[in-house]
Amino acid sequence: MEKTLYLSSSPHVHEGGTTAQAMRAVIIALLPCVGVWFFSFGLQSIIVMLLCILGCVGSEAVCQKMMGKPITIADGSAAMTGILLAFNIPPNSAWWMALLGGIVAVVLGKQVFGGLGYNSFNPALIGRTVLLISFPVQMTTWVMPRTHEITSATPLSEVKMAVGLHGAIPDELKSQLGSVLMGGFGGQLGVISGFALILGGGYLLYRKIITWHIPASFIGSAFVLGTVLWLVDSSKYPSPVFHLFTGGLLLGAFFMATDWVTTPLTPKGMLIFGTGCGVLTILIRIFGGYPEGVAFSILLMNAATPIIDRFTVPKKFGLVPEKG
Amino acid sequence: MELKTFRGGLHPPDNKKWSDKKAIEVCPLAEGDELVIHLSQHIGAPAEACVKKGDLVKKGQVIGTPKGFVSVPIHASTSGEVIAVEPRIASAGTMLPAVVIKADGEDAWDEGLVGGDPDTMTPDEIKDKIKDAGIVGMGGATFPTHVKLSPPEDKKIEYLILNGVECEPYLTADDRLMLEDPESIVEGILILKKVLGVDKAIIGIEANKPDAIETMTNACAGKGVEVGALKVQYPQGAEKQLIFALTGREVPSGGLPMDCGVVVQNVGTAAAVNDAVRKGIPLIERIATVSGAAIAEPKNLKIKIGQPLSKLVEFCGGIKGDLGKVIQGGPMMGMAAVSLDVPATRGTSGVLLFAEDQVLKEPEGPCVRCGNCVRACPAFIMPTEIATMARNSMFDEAEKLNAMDCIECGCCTYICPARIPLIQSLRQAKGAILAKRRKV
Amino acid sequence: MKELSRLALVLTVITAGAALLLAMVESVTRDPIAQQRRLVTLNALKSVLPPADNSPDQDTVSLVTGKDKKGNDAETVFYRGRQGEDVSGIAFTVVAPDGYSGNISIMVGIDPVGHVSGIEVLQHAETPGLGAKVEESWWKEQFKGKGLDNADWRVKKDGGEFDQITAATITPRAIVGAVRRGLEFFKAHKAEIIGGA
Amino acid sequence: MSFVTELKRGIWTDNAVFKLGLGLCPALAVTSSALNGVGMGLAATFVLICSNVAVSSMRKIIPSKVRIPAFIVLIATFVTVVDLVMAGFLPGLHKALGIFIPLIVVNCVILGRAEAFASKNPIFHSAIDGVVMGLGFTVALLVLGSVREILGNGTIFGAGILGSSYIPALLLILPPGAFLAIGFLLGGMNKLEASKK
Repeated sequence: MEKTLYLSSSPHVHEGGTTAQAMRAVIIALLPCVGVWFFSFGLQSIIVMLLCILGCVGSEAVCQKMMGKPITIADGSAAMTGILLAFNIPPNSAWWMALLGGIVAVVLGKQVFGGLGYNSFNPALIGRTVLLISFPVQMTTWVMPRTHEITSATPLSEVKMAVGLHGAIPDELKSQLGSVLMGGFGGQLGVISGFALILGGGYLLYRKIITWHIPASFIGSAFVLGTVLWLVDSSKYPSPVFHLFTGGLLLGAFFMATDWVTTPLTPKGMLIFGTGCGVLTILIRIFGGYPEGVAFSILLMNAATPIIDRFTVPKKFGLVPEKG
Repeated sequence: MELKTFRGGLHPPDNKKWSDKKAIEVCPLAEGDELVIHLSQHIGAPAEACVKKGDLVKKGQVIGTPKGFVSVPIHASTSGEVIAVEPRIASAGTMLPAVVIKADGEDAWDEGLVGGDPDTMTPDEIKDKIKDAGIVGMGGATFPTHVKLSPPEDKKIEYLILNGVECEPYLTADDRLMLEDPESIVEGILILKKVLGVDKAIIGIEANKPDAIETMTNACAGKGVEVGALKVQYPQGAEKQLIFALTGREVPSGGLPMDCGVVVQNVGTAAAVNDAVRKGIPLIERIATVSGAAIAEPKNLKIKIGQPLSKLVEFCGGIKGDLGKVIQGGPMMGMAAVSLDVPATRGTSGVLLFAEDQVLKEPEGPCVRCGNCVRACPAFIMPTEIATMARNSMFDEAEKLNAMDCIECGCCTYICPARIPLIQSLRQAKGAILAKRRKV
Repeated sequence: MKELSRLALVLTVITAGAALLLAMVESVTRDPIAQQRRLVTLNALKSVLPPADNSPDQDTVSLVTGKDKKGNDAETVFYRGRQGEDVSGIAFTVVAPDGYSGNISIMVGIDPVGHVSGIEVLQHAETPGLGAKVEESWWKEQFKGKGLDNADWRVKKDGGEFDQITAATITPRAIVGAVRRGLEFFKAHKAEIIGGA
Repeated sequence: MSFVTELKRGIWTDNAVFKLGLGLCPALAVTSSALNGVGMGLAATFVLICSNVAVSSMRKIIPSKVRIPAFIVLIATFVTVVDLVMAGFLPGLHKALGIFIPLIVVNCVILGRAEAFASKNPIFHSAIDGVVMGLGFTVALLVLGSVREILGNGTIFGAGILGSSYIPALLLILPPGAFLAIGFLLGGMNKLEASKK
């Protein structure tokens, strides 16, 4: 034997997947939405997206270099954060806002915790939330799809204001809400491309990057709570379908709440997580100060993840029930 | 028909097609070949050499006597001269006491070996025969069989389960044995049933071996032995998972199969028991699959204990291409061997030669908490959490997270996208917890 | 026992010394503090009231304007600015309970016709940079000259004529509502306020 | 002991906020502008000097068993003095610092210096320690307040310096911004120190 054999402990075979592959799959799953984004908001929105990605990838590289760690931008996780961030800020954002959002997302949301795998909160949502708190005016100024007319009215804010003012949703607005699905309003991605999101989410499910637990419990609980409220008083509360297709609910359910790092490990924990997200989203939308609650609800549940994990430690195989 | 299975686990490509149509061939032994027979080829206390350099031994003659109850004798695999009694290299690269026999080429049986009629023997007589023949679990765990057949008085055994699952990829030894010698297996089962005094016996076979299922079903007809077809899912052949799949019973955590009224034996063990009881033949041969991308011609071989792996490889046409790794056993739980010079043992269910490009070299990344390991774990523990604790030497926490329930099947490591060697940390945690328990 | 009394003695001496010092400082600062407090009120009154030649904080009338949390009557002080004998304006504090973050108290000045002569935000906890912009003078200026008879007391977003602040509609809406309620109270109780003792 | 080395100790090597991690509550709470930071810093400095001198002068008569209550009484006295004087003569700053003035009593910089330094050192030395530690505290608050005011409001001491095209990042003058700012300042300082070595 002139050649040395490899010695390592079992198993000696591997399923073949890598973290980087999974990240690339998420990016692929986001492509239909990127297409819709481009179609709706034009070249400007893609430039904003590229700036977000630049902010994320660039700051990841700089942080890792400063900390003397291997540079892992090739794994695609920073790029994925950038794309997700772009879907969470207005497509007509200023260049510096997009860039800053990306930097904040990776530096504050990820690298200060120790990098990939150690962050407690979804980095893209950290970026979005910091921008929202810092620049509320700019963050709530959206453009209408296709016409690119500037507006600060999203369907959710319209509803919230109408209810706050009149105690009910006026009929004219109600009929307008029907056009939500067709993309008649400005606002986040969910409004105009539920289909593209479901397509992307389906791809992730098919590739087994995510499991059904979080999207199903998120969407399901939001739908159920939305339905209950709607049945209680349909003049005041919008229909559950409206809830599903407005704001970032689908984006959140498929792409943000399913982030591996910041969500529970076990299927049971995932169901609790998703249900918490769905309920909080509806509660914030209807009773909270902001018109949209997806980002906040996911961040809140991110914070609850360690405790969910602690309480959902699986019951080990072969546990004998205590007698007596 | 709905196939029975357990919860958790996964389904690696089985790669059995390379060898599953190959009939068992006898790996030849020539005059002058050296057999290195280790004295510790089973779980429990090593045997003690009872021959010395220069002695002439016959095939089947005892060359090592057991020390203690959980121990078995070791026998000469062929006739010839003892040329050394000294530590020799074992699979893991350590030197372990061994008896080295230079074959005289005659392969002459020891005349003292006599069989008996199991119908007229008492269970204790049968158990003695089994112990004297050095029978151990042939699935690879090498736990002395007579110990498993001696449950304490208060444990009522209801089921005998025969493990013909062979869920490890590549391996086809049990499959071939079931196809080629079903009678021995069935006879062995009947002997085992008598020893244990049980009525029910089930042979569990994965659905990817339809021929074996058919053959065994035919052979068992009218013998009071059932055949249970199981879903193809790794680790279906792990004892506790197999029991759950076939009977719905859960072995208590930290307990043994007998705690829920079950004894599990490998089909190969059943055949060996048959030979030992009826003919007095000790465990000096076994069937092993030689496979992998770096072997010229994958085969199922009947090998002699003590033959160096290189002989087996040679008989299978030698190495093909760039050899990277040699595995004794299956790819999920087997051990990497330091070289092809190490001898086959009673636990060698397979020898896999992996090509250089099959060796896992992807660097380890940080855990991204994907939860794949948790979902795949058939013991329902959280491998990544325990591994994190183990890496920080927090073994008490690891114990609280049920580290001791790990069956080391390797599913977590197989599925981990960050390529973390979780199972290594789990083993480390188990070792540390055991050491602590011993101290207390 | 001896030690205990020593401890007590030392502490007593120290606290007595401290009390003495504080008494001295208090006596020195008592007047300036009172002066400052009055100045704050006076400055606010000056900025919301039409020109006056009296001291409005000396010429007040208190009326019950509602109930407090315990259900007791809550009084509001109405300050009267005069030019000569004529009342040139009335100022009082209204509270907007529906701000973004806690109560907002606003000093409102009203001329005898019932038009706003000026407002001043006295106290609030609104978000800096957003709701807190109601302190800026361009925003407060728009109330001047507006009364119940000549203005739509809603923010523009709700169809009225008061500028909301982008991304912070809640605060302006609360203030506009509070000022309107103040005007309504004034209209209903004008006689008592102007004529009361 | 030269004053310059002492000053360096107070401002850099033993800086109360950045190095000792003391007094973080006011450091985070009041630094939404540079002016508030300096005001708080100077108020604390005054209290620190007075309490250091008082504690040092009485160090021999205060029994160690009751030293903490004695120190607190002394500190509270000086804090009340500051509170009254500021209310009387600096009403604007008093309004801005509000609740945080009385809270100087529990500012651990002050009790910390009283306990760790003044109770063991002569009066003059203690006074110097009060001056340098107070200045260090003031500088820290000034830096924090400046960073937050510049980035979060586009101004410094109320004067716009970044031009009207700068859109302030509100986060920085909100409470979370205080944590972020101090975190990054500490990180930067540690990095600087590390690179020096």
